[in-house]
Amino acid sequence: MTRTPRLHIPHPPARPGADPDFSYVTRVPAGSVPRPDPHTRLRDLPNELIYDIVRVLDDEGTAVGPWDPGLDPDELQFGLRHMLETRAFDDHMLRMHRQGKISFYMKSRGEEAVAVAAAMALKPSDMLFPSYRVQGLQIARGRSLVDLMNQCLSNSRDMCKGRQMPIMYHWKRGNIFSISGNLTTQYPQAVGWAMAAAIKGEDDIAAAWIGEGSSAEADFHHAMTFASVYRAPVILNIVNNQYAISTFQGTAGGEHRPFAARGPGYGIPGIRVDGNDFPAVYAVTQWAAERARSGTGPTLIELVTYRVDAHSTSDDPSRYRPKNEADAWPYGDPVERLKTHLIRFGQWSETRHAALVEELKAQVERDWAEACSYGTMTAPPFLDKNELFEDVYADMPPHLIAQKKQMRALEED
Amino acid sequence: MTRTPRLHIPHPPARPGADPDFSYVTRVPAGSVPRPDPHTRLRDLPNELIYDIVRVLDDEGTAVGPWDPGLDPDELQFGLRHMLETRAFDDHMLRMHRQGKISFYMKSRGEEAVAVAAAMALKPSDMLFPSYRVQGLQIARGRSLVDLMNQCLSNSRDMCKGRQMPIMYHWKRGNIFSISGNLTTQYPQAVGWAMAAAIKGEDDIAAAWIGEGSSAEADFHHAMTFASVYRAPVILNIVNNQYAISTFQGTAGGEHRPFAARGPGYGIPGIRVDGNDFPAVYAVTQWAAERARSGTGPTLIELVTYRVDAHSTSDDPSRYRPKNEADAWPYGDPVERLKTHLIRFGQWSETRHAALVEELKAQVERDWAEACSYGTMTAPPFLDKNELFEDVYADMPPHLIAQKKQMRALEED
Amino acid sequence: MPRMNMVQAINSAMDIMLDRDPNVICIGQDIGYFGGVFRCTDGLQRKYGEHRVIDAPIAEGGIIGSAIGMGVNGLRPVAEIQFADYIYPGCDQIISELARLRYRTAGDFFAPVTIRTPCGGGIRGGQTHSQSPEGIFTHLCGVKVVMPSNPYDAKGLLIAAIEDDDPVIFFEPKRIYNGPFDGDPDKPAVPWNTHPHSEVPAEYYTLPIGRAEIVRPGEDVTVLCYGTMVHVCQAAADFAEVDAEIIDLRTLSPLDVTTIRQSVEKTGRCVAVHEATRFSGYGAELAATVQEECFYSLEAPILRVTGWDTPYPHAFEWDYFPGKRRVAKALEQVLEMS
Amino acid sequence: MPRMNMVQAINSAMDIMLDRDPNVICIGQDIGYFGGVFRCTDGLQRKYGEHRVIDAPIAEGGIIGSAIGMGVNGLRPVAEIQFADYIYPGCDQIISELARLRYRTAGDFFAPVTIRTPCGGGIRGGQTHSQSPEGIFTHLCGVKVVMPSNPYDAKGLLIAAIEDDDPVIFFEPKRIYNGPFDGDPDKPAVPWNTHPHSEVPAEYYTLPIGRAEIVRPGEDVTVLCYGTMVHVCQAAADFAEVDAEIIDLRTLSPLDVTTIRQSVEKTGRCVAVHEATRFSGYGAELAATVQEECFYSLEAPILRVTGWDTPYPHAFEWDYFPGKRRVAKALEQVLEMS
Ligand SMILES: Cc1ncc(C[n+]2csc(CCOP(=O)(O)OP(=O)(O)O)c2C)c(N)n1
Ligand SMILES: Cc1ncc(C[n+]2csc(CCOP(=O)(O)OP(=O)(O)O)c2C)c(N)n1
Ligand SMILES: [Mg+2]
Ligand SMILES: [Mg+2]
Repeated sequence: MTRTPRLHIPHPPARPGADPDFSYVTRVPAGSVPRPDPHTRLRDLPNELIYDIVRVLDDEGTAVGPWDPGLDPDELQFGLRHMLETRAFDDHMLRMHRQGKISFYMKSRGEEAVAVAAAMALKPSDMLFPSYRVQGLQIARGRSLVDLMNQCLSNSRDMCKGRQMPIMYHWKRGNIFSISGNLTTQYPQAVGWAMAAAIKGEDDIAAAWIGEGSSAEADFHHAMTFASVYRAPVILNIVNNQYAISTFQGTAGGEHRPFAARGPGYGIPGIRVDGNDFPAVYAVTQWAAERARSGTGPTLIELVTYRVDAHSTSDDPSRYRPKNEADAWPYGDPVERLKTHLIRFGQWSETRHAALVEELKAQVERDWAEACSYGTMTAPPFLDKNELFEDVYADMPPHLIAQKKQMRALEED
Repeated sequence: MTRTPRLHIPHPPARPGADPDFSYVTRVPAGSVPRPDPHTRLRDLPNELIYDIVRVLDDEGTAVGPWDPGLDPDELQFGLRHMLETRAFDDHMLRMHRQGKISFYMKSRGEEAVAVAAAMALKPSDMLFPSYRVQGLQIARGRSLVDLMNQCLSNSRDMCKGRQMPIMYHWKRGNIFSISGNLTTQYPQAVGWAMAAAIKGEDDIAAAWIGEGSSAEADFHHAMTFASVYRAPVILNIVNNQYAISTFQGTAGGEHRPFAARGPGYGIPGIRVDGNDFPAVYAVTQWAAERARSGTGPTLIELVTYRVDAHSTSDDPSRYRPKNEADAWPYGDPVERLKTHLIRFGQWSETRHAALVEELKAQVERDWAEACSYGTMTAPPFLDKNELFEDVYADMPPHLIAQKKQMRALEED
Repeated sequence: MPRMNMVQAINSAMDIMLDRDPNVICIGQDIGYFGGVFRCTDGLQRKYGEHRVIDAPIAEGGIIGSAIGMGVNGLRPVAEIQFADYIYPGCDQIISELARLRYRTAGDFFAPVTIRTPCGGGIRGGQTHSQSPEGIFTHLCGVKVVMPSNPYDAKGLLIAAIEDDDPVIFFEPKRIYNGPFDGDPDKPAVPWNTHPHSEVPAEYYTLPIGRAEIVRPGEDVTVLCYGTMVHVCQAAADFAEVDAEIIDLRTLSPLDVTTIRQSVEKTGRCVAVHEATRFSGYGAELAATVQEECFYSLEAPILRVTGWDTPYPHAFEWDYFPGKRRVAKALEQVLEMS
Repeated sequence: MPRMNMVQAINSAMDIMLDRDPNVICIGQDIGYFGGVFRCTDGLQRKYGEHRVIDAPIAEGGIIGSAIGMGVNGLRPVAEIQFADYIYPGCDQIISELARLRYRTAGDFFAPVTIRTPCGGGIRGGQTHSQSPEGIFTHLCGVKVVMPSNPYDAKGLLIAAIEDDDPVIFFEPKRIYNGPFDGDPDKPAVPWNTHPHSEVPAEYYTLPIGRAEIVRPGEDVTVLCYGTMVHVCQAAADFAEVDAEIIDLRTLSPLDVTTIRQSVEKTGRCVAVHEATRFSGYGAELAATVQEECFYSLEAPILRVTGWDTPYPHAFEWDYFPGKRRVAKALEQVLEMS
């Protein structure tokens, strides 16, 4: 006797109107996951790395367990500052979008630690292949917000020369690759970059970020296969913020196993980490970087977090999830948690925090004013229209020269 | 201090001139792997399913252990016959290629059990999505060799009407899908077919085959993701015959972990089976079919075998592997092993075997003669050339009607 | 008759087909519970169930590959690719499989899949939300390519596509989802209900695939266009005060050569217009066909007005977009030539 | 000067570049130890090491994606796609990434990747080993598309492609790897060493990308062709006894319009020939361009001789292949017209 099969459809834990339900999120006490030597062979790594969650900050804000990276107060304050700067930047840019000043924006609220801590754990010469939701990488690497704003404004100083939508930054000097609108394409590119480093005998490594939804794309598989086969010095990060646009992580295949579990099947260690736990993200990235840099091989990191705000300025999450879901997220907020930790150890205070928030707000506004002075969507200085035809090829071929002329002729009409 | 990384390049166990070395092949005694209930949840399945190898026939030819499917002598003889028929067919067709009678061929020598046993373990109404190297599926489902030969000859009775290279069969009535020249495309198609069965509440299942080399293609990942997310009633088989064309399985990512290990990361059970062990292949397929049919979900099966002959008639394996490597394959030959088993239990004899080989040889020759009577590459009856323009669309659009006329006009010139 | 915009008309087509034929299913990213990022599938999952309006993983190749398998198993899948810019990961399944399955199996297997996908620019989408890749797909034999320009056509053609036993790639010009657009971004947006073709029957009807429509008869020059450009070309003809015969191709492949030939034989001049890049774009096929078919009627070269041969730049959207003035200029030029 | 066939010439180009530039690497399926299924990389791994001539997994998307990353990190990867029919799984990386990277980063990042891939039919390869998908790639801005027709050009153009800072898709017409082929399968195979362009310098040289070559001057009709068809067209002109000016385009994108224009202005007639399917194929661009550029010189419509708009059928290879007689017929037709 067989039962009649029916198509299984994964269901999110809660829909609008229902109470948030994060009972599916693995909860383990901070400090409980062992930290193997980074040179350990895959087969000797403990399963807890995947099925539990690496956490360092406990509920009281104490850093505990073997993964505590033992960061100096300076470093932690640096991290906190850059998370707050990211948040201030995001908030400002969303406002600017609401005011019609930029055409599009994507925030990373709640996911700041994922980017900022990782950037700090890597060397400045390591090459980063970001998704669109890790703006903290740029900020932690010291990028001026004015540069980012210029891009969002497509103004005269836009590093993309107006060719990309807002947030699709790149930073050649800062070793941050260009963000693509096409999901996951950066993953095999990062692996290729890392392969090239290995071919050349250089010891820089590559790191790439995608969302959990993006892990369903072909390029995830390409990247994992090539990273495994050539033991490429690369860190492959999956930021599992529970949602793609409207679909929850189960639609991407996260219903049965953590995304980190994809790793071992390819011969690549997987680690799951609390993405809202700054020291934990730092420690796990550091561990993976050590593996990569020493030639031990690639690592797949799943960063468990929650997308607090809308997917983008084109999205309305109240259509598909409970309004108060963010508040129920069991791992809290990365900024609050690091702040509590610092305060607990006398390295920070509410006053300093409030002052920093104010300082950053003012800085963002100053930066915005400066960026606008390089042009906005409606006010000069504008980019030169003729730029439209540059950089398609290294040298402009005859048909583009002709088209450029044609455009100019039209304007003179 | 970090070591200078270098690109890791996987190396095959032996190159031409060296001694074959199959020390990397996991060897476990027959009967040692437990057989869990097919409805067991993934998390409760034992690791041995992946890291050991399901084997039933021991070195003496006795069927042992929990996976022994307990097939009747009739069934085993049926299996043996069809494996031998496959082999006779392959041998004949290779000869015909050497004689210039067909333009291309691909043998499955050494891999006959993979196809024949699986076909027998499935229901005739289950839909099969083959690769090019599982011709045993067709034969075990009772297909006339004449039909297959007609296709290889592109003759007047070719089911493809001359449109595909030899061996790219399909069999609508027999529920065997069309073979594509593009690797792995059938994998997500099989999943979609199975999803449709589930949507319609029908209890037929789908099964698909690819080679281990093909598992690197994007469609592997697509198939695994969709099968997992929708719990599709499908069996996904990877035939690991150690080689793609010239590259060994390590180049496809098999160096560190069995291909079966890819399953669990997606939430899909993986099983590794001795592909040259007829009852073992049968048992594992039956187990996976039961899972699929009952709605428990998909299974990834890795069939460990060895490609004894060249990749295709365009290949020369002596360029990349030791000449005598096949003889060193630790799992023997599927035909010999089943034969030994049957003889051991008094259900077969050398004489009957020799007679069957002769009978099949004669039958293949008769079939060939019949097929040739429907036309060959050089002798009529030929397919009608006008067929060239049919079936591009359901109805021929005007531009194809015009092109057809143009072709005819040219001929009449 | 009810008034619909393009989104509603497309939604209505799927609604009707899901209702009429239990084998019709929809699959795509965010199309189910959410109703689609452009809301084309709004309400359909609630009405027909999660098994028939299916939220898919972000894997275009998987969506198309599985849709082919479903099609082979008797369903009529309508797959949505969220933006045409994201169709490329599905290219192998489209080109190597979907387009060729019937041929390679001599008709024994086929997959009647419809692929819906929003295309075109003008929504500040930058280079990855503005593409018009239709030209690539018209080069494939075995798939049909359709692009409607208004709600009435969209519904009738989408139903026809879903019922078609051949695979159809159905491009939806997203700039005109909510209203016709004549190419001038500075004018206030016009809603569809001011346009005659927003009168859309609530019930089932089809329009034939493979048939172009003369949307404005004229004597002096034939304008070949489709999608958003149909509206731009009309505005351009008005602006240039040219008596243009404007043909909305509606189906790009197979092409309705008869309608085109008759028109160009009459007018003796032709301009082909599209938003996609020019080189090896669909306009090339139009020009090649027209000069083959009507050479002796032609009084001037066939001109092409297209997007420039660059990606679609965010900041220079309106310099890129082949708007009214660019089309008008070509109309004037082609009339001056002889 | 040494004589080489196409395979040797291509091998020599890579050999020289691997030697001259430590940043050049090769990656592809079976290209390393084995030397490639067509033997184009024979001996290169032995000479330059496993880190520079790399056997890849069977994942075209991975090959191109990783090659882009390598290119960004300063290497000059030469990626082989085993058959052009198998390039589609790499389409997204080619179209969305490789072609656009320089543009979207305003020149800050680029990937100088060369993609080599054998194309075309006539080897009994059936529908999945015979395709000519070049038309699709010519529609992309940001990649160059090259197809040589003889050993001398193959080597000079491949070296130029590898040195080019833009990505180049380098199509190799496999039917002429071992000898020129005039389209008649019944004639005995001719080896390259009877052909003047098999004289190939052993050392480094380049030919400019973007430049066509007049392989036979003539007065009555211009024939535009490339790859295998260059040989077929020459045979067809002989057969039809037509004084054709035959232009081997060599680079399909960017196109050498000047050479074409000058020729058609002289001859007044034009035939475009390729093996790929016709509808929206590259011949459409040629026809469109020629009539735009030379309308007033044209005395007859531009004809296209191409593969039929069907997949390439195994059994009817020679009915499908646009051979000598089909080209000859078009030459006669275009001369009769006026
Ligand atoms: C190839 C491709 N398909 C679809 C999209 C449309 N899209 C943009 S973002 C997104 C969701 C991505 O979700 P996830 O990877 O989880 O990242 P998150 O937004 O959560 O950070 C989708 C479907 C795209 N940009 N590219
Ligand atoms: C998409 C694609 N890429 C490359 C090829 C060329 N090719 C044909 S068979 C083959 C090797 C496949 O190896 P495997 O999957 O292990 O199957 P096996 O031949 O061993 O049965 C290759 C590379 C192809 N047919 N399709
Ligand atoms: Mg997400
Ligand atoms: Mg194999």
